[in-house]
Amino acid sequence: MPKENEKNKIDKRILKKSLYRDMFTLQWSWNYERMQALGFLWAILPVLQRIYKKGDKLKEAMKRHLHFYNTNPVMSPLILGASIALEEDKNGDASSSIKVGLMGPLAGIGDTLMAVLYRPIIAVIAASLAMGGSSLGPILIFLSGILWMGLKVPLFWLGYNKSTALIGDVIGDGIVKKATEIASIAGLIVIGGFIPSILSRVKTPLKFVKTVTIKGEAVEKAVELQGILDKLLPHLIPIAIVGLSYWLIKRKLSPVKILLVLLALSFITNILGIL
Amino acid sequence: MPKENEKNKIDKRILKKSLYRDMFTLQWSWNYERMQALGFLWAILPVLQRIYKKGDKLKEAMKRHLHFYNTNPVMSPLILGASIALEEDKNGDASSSIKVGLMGPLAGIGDTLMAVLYRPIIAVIAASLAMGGSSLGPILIFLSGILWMGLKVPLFWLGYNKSTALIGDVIGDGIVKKATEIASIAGLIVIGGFIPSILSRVKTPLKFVKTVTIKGEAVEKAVELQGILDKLLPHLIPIAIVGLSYWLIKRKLSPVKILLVLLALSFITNILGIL
Amino acid sequence: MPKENEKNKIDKRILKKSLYRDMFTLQWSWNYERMQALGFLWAILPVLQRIYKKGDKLKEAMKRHLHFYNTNPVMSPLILGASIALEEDKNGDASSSIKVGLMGPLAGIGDTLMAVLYRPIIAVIAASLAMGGSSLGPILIFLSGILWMGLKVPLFWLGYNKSTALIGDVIGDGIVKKATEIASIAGLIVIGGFIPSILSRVKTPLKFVKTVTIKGEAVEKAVELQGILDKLLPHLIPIAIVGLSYWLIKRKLSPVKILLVLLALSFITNILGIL
Amino acid sequence: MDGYGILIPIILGIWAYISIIAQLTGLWWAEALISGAITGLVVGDINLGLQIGATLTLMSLGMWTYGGATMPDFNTGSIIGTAIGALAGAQANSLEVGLAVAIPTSILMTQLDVLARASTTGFIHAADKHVENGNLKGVTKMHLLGQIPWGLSRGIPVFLAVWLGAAPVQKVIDWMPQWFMGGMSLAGKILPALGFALLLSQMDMKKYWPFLLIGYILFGYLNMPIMGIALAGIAIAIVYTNIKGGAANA
Amino acid sequence: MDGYGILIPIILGIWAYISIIAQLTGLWWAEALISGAITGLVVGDINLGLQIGATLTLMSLGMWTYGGATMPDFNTGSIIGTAIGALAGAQANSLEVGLAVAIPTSILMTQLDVLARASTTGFIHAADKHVENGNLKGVTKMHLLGQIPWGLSRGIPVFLAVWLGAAPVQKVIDWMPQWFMGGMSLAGKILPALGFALLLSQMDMKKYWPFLLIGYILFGYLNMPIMGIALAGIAIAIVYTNIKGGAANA
Amino acid sequence: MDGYGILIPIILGIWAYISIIAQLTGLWWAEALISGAITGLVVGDINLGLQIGATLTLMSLGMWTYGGATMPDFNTGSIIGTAIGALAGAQANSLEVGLAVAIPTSILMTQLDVLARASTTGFIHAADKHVENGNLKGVTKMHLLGQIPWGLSRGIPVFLAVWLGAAPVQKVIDWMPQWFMGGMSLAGKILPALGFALLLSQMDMKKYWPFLLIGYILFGYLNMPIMGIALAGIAIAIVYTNIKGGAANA
Ligand SMILES: OC[C@H]1O[C@H](O)[C@@H](O)[C@@H](O)[C@@H]1O
Ligand SMILES: OC[C@H]1O[C@H](O)[C@@H](O)[C@@H](O)[C@@H]1O
Ligand SMILES: OC[C@H]1O[C@H](O)[C@@H](O)[C@@H](O)[C@@H]1O
Repeated sequence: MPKENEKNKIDKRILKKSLYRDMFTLQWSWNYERMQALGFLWAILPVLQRIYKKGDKLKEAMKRHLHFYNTNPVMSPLILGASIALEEDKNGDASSSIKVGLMGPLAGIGDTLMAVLYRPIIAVIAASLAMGGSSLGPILIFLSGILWMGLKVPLFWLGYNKSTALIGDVIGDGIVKKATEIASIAGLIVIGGFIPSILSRVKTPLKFVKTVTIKGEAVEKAVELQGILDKLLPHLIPIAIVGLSYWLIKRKLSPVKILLVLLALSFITNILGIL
Repeated sequence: MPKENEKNKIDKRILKKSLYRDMFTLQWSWNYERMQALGFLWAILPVLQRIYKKGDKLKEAMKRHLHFYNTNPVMSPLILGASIALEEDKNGDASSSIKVGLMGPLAGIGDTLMAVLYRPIIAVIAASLAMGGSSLGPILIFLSGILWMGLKVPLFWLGYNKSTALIGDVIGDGIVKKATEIASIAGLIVIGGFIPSILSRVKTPLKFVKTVTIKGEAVEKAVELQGILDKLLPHLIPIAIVGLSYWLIKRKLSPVKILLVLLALSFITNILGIL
Repeated sequence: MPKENEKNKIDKRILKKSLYRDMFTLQWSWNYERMQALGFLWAILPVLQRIYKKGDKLKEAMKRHLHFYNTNPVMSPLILGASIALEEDKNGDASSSIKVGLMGPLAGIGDTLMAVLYRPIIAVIAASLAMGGSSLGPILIFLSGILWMGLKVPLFWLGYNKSTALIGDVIGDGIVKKATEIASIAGLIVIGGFIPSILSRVKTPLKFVKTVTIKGEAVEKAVELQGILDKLLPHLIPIAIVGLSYWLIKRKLSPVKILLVLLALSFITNILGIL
Repeated sequence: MDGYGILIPIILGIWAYISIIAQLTGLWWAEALISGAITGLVVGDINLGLQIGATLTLMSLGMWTYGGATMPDFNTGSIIGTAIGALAGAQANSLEVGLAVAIPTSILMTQLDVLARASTTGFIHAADKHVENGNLKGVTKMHLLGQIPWGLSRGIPVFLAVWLGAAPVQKVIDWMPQWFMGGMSLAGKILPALGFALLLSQMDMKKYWPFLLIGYILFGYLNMPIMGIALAGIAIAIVYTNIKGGAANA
Repeated sequence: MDGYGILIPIILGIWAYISIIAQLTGLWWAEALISGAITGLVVGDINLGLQIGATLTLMSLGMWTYGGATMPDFNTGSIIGTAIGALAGAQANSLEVGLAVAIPTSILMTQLDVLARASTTGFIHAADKHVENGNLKGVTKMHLLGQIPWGLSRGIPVFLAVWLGAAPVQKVIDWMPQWFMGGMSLAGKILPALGFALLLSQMDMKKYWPFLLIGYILFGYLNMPIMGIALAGIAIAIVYTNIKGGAANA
Repeated sequence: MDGYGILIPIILGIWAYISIIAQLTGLWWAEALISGAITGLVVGDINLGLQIGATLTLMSLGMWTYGGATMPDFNTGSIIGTAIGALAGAQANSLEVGLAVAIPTSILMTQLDVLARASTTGFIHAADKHVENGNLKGVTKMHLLGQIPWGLSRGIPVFLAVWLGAAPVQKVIDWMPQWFMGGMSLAGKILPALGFALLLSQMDMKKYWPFLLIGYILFGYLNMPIMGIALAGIAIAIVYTNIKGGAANA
């Protein structure tokens, strides 16, 4: 599908500059308030300059890209690529909405792929090599990180090219929508299994000691609360804690404050012997 | 959504009368033929009197509400509320169809929630308290019953208000349809798991003793039929019995007759040692 | 739904002839290239002769039915019946497409029903009878085969009648499409479970012996590769082999050549001790 | 002690009557544990009532009158068992005696339950006539009187058994042949099937039967507990209707 | 006994021919158990035939010529094994001898099966020509003659092996190197893969591949037996088409 | 040996600074195993670094800063632990000493991580202003300087701990009350919850929550490994969108 309006077409040098900025510095200015927002803006900045030159248009575009942004770093170039392609077409709104639509699902998918599938396999092998005294251990893990990081490059071009291909179409619709939907569903299913799996060590040690008397005999029986909870709903405590945090976020509490709440919770329940 | 025709609006006193009748007497005249039909009619009677005054209209409405009706008692006020709201609008047909649509699914859901999730947890705790000699046992179970019963009140208002909200809309469509669908699907999935779970004690003790002769040695081997059946289809016998009963219902056999069939089956298979 | 044009209606004698040909000889000329194609053509030949008499029309119809065809033999009459009904209506294209649409799914379903559900049950009983010295064993398996074979007759009429019923409708659409869809989905789910189940004996015996040295102690630890693979993806090796074969088919390699590839693979991996 | 006077049988009979009606109401008064405790209080051995009641309550886990099915009447069994067991008090094996009476009684009561459920049909037919005649009072009366067979089917046997006392009750139970008790006990396990069939017949099975199958697979093949199945049911139902709704609106 | 005359080899060769054709028909005649029994009957040691046949039948559970794949030919193995084993009759270890012959034979026969399946291609090419010429008789002939390679690929080896007798057969088997037998046996396990791939290539994988994945998950991760997977397949397929159909009609 | 000079603390402090920035980049440099090996190299006991690093790496399996959550800082722990452990070299229990320092240090570092993540907020507010003024240089500067708090929050403690040496570090750790260490350790397990909540808040939960439930059921009730859940997620997502898309186009 040939682009009607080729004048915005950005040359590859600028694209690569954008990619490398995202690739190497995305999280340097990470903060609780808007997380990777500034990193993303700095990455896309060369593109915005090329397209909007300067003045209010540029300012507006920059503001747009300073909104909250957070995803798995390896997945970020995919979003950046798509976002750039839409900016090229002066379709700033689509550019924003694809960021918002994809960042959540891809965070879930990317984090899971890395933290539960890829890294543990490497880490177990590397650690057992190292324990055997071999320096191959740290080298293996080092190289695996580079390999993982290397994924950013093809993902960037994938995002850029696929998104470009749809621009003739109704933007934001069709494939973009479908991709977001697939990513959201698969992402949520994975996170749904992931939360109880990662947090499964959060358990209560509480026991009830009950004295049962049948025909004069007094027998002491210890009932573990965790066992009862597990029957009610497996992994109830982790779910409750995530639920609480989610609810606090929806009530517009800042992450730092929620963090303090969780810290307080940890200390109190630990002292009381509840968790 | 304001009601166009407010003249039918029934005052709260009558609504409450209806609720309390359902709440406390729904099943007093329970019978195999139409189960809770008469109980429902008596509950909604004050409303019908208020709307149709007397004469043929009232008679017709009463007949409509004497049709077969059966659901979990705690869920009934939900249906009653919705039904009343539709009668208020003189939409007798919708009032009937919501009864028929919801009573089945809500029976399944209500029975399961109570009999498998809520009551067993209470009952086990209460029984173990009682076995330890504490009178808290029966008191706990008593209070839990009241709590469960108390659900009827909010459920009634939920049914009444939600249903009212849709009356401006196409009745019987939209949300009502969706709610029935969700309830039907969730209800059937639960019942599907529930049937084999509750009836899993119905097993055959039959064994085949086979004399295997290999190279002159005669070895006796007992093969349990239940093991073979389980491989074929788990819980085959319970499913077959429920299937038989269902088929007899569809053949318009009355519940009492089916009950006699099942009794006969129990005695015969027990004497023959089949079950 | 009465047929508008009854003149093509084929008398039962010819239909039966077709059925018996399919029933008893379908696979006599089985070959790697087009599998049961010639068998199917010979089965439907009497019908084609009756409809197209002779000349180019007949020739064309015959060619159409010499295309690749392969399904589970017991399921074949179902397809044949449907195919005949569509030919009766001179709708040769629909006749072809129903063959192509149903043969795959029904192969999967029929093979599974027989090879994993029906036959094993019979075979285990028969074998244990035979091991006990009873000639009932082979007789049981013999009769079970006839019973299975007997399914072909009702399946033929099912296919013929159901298909006829839809002819008034848009052919190839509606129910036919739905049936193909159901068969495809159920078939693929079954095959998806079936592949790893049947091929689960293909495993690697490779072990890594690792010398772990902690605080001077040298401990030998054997790690089984199969265990690692299972954690990565259960049944990875069988899936890879099926995947390879599938890919070769898509690359238009003939089955005989793929077979040679698999043979070579077997010998090499066996000699190297990999599988 | 060999028997009670007339007062205790009457009190327990009335409690049996009341408790089944309250159960119909939706309260949990016909619970073996509650009735056991109350009977124990009345006959002066509350601990015995707690033990028998708790045992029977545990036997009833998961049981319910699904779709109007009959289940063993552990409530009546608990009352009679506790009362008869207490008579054996002196010999200190009151619990064994009590349970030996309570369990068969619970099973035998299924017969009277069936009778009560069937006999109430009269009231609804009468109500039909009153509706035809526009006689609202009559309708009301038929409904409120409907409870009588229910109440009597429990009250009378309790009264009689407690009044007659240990020996005759035991005699009745001993007199039952083995095959009869076995059959009754099996019937107790099988009867919920009818209830489930009735429930299913109230649903649009033609449209939704695959979901029944899904529930069965989750339990039968994956051994998922009911709580998990319920959650799965909710998730699947919502996804299903969302797709249908979304598609229809698209 | 050291060998059979000419009659028994011929009879068994014919049975081998017939049974494979009947198997193609869809009857289950090429079953190790059936052929074992018949061979046993012919050579006068039916019990031996039953034992060998039963053993091989149990080895074949779940095996099938999926999509036209080759599997070990337990039928031929059973005939030859029983016949050779019976020759050892006097020494009373006929079962061991029989199985020692039957199993490698079953595996070796895969080669002839492949040959037969490949050689029949000639018939379909000839049929193409006859169709072009409108020669219906020719078409019929090509189809009916198609069975000959199938039949001969079983009949001849059976005839030869039984006719030559124990010593030469054993020699052939002994002569096979270990790596060859191992490779053949592995091939027997791997070959169904081709059949599955052929089956898959007949389906609309582009549209429906996620369902293949679902089936795999049910078996690979949830260990569901095939029966459960089949039921799940039905439920899912119906729900899927209902939604699509319903939505399309909405 | 009782302490290091000034050089080694500086080198390790710089490595701590660099490694966390590389980690932010997406490289895996802040890995306990890598930092342990490097520290070992620097202080002359590489095997100790490998042992401590490997132990900590195994403790971190599955941990990640999901959604920006804080996790125990095993990297810093590994550096300090190895350096302090090596000081005990002579007494040959360097591994025990090293781990006894490394683990509490990893947990305590969560506090500094939170501090660093919070303090960087200043940079983004400054960037807002620069954007308003069209000052692109300023934006760039704010972004690139953003790393400083990150780096210092690791570099300084490492420098200090290694410079001060074994005794003071041990004193600090011993001085922490039991309830404090316990609470910190529990916090380390609980904090990922915040990350997950943040992730969820980025998704369209109103529309898709049933899928979260499905994932939960697969893990909580069916014990499916994450790999299986991921495959199921893909299959379900594709089927879902196919139906919706198909239906919408129909
Ligand atoms: O199953 C629905 C419903 O059926 C009958 O009406 C009674 O047995 C109720 O207790 C039950 O809840
Ligand atoms: O798999 C479908 C089908 O393929 C081939 O035609 C043969 O192997 C049949 O036995 C089989 O049923
Ligand atoms: O969870 C998504 C994302 O959140 C934060 O930005 C960081 O913790 C990343 O490491 C992580 O991948």
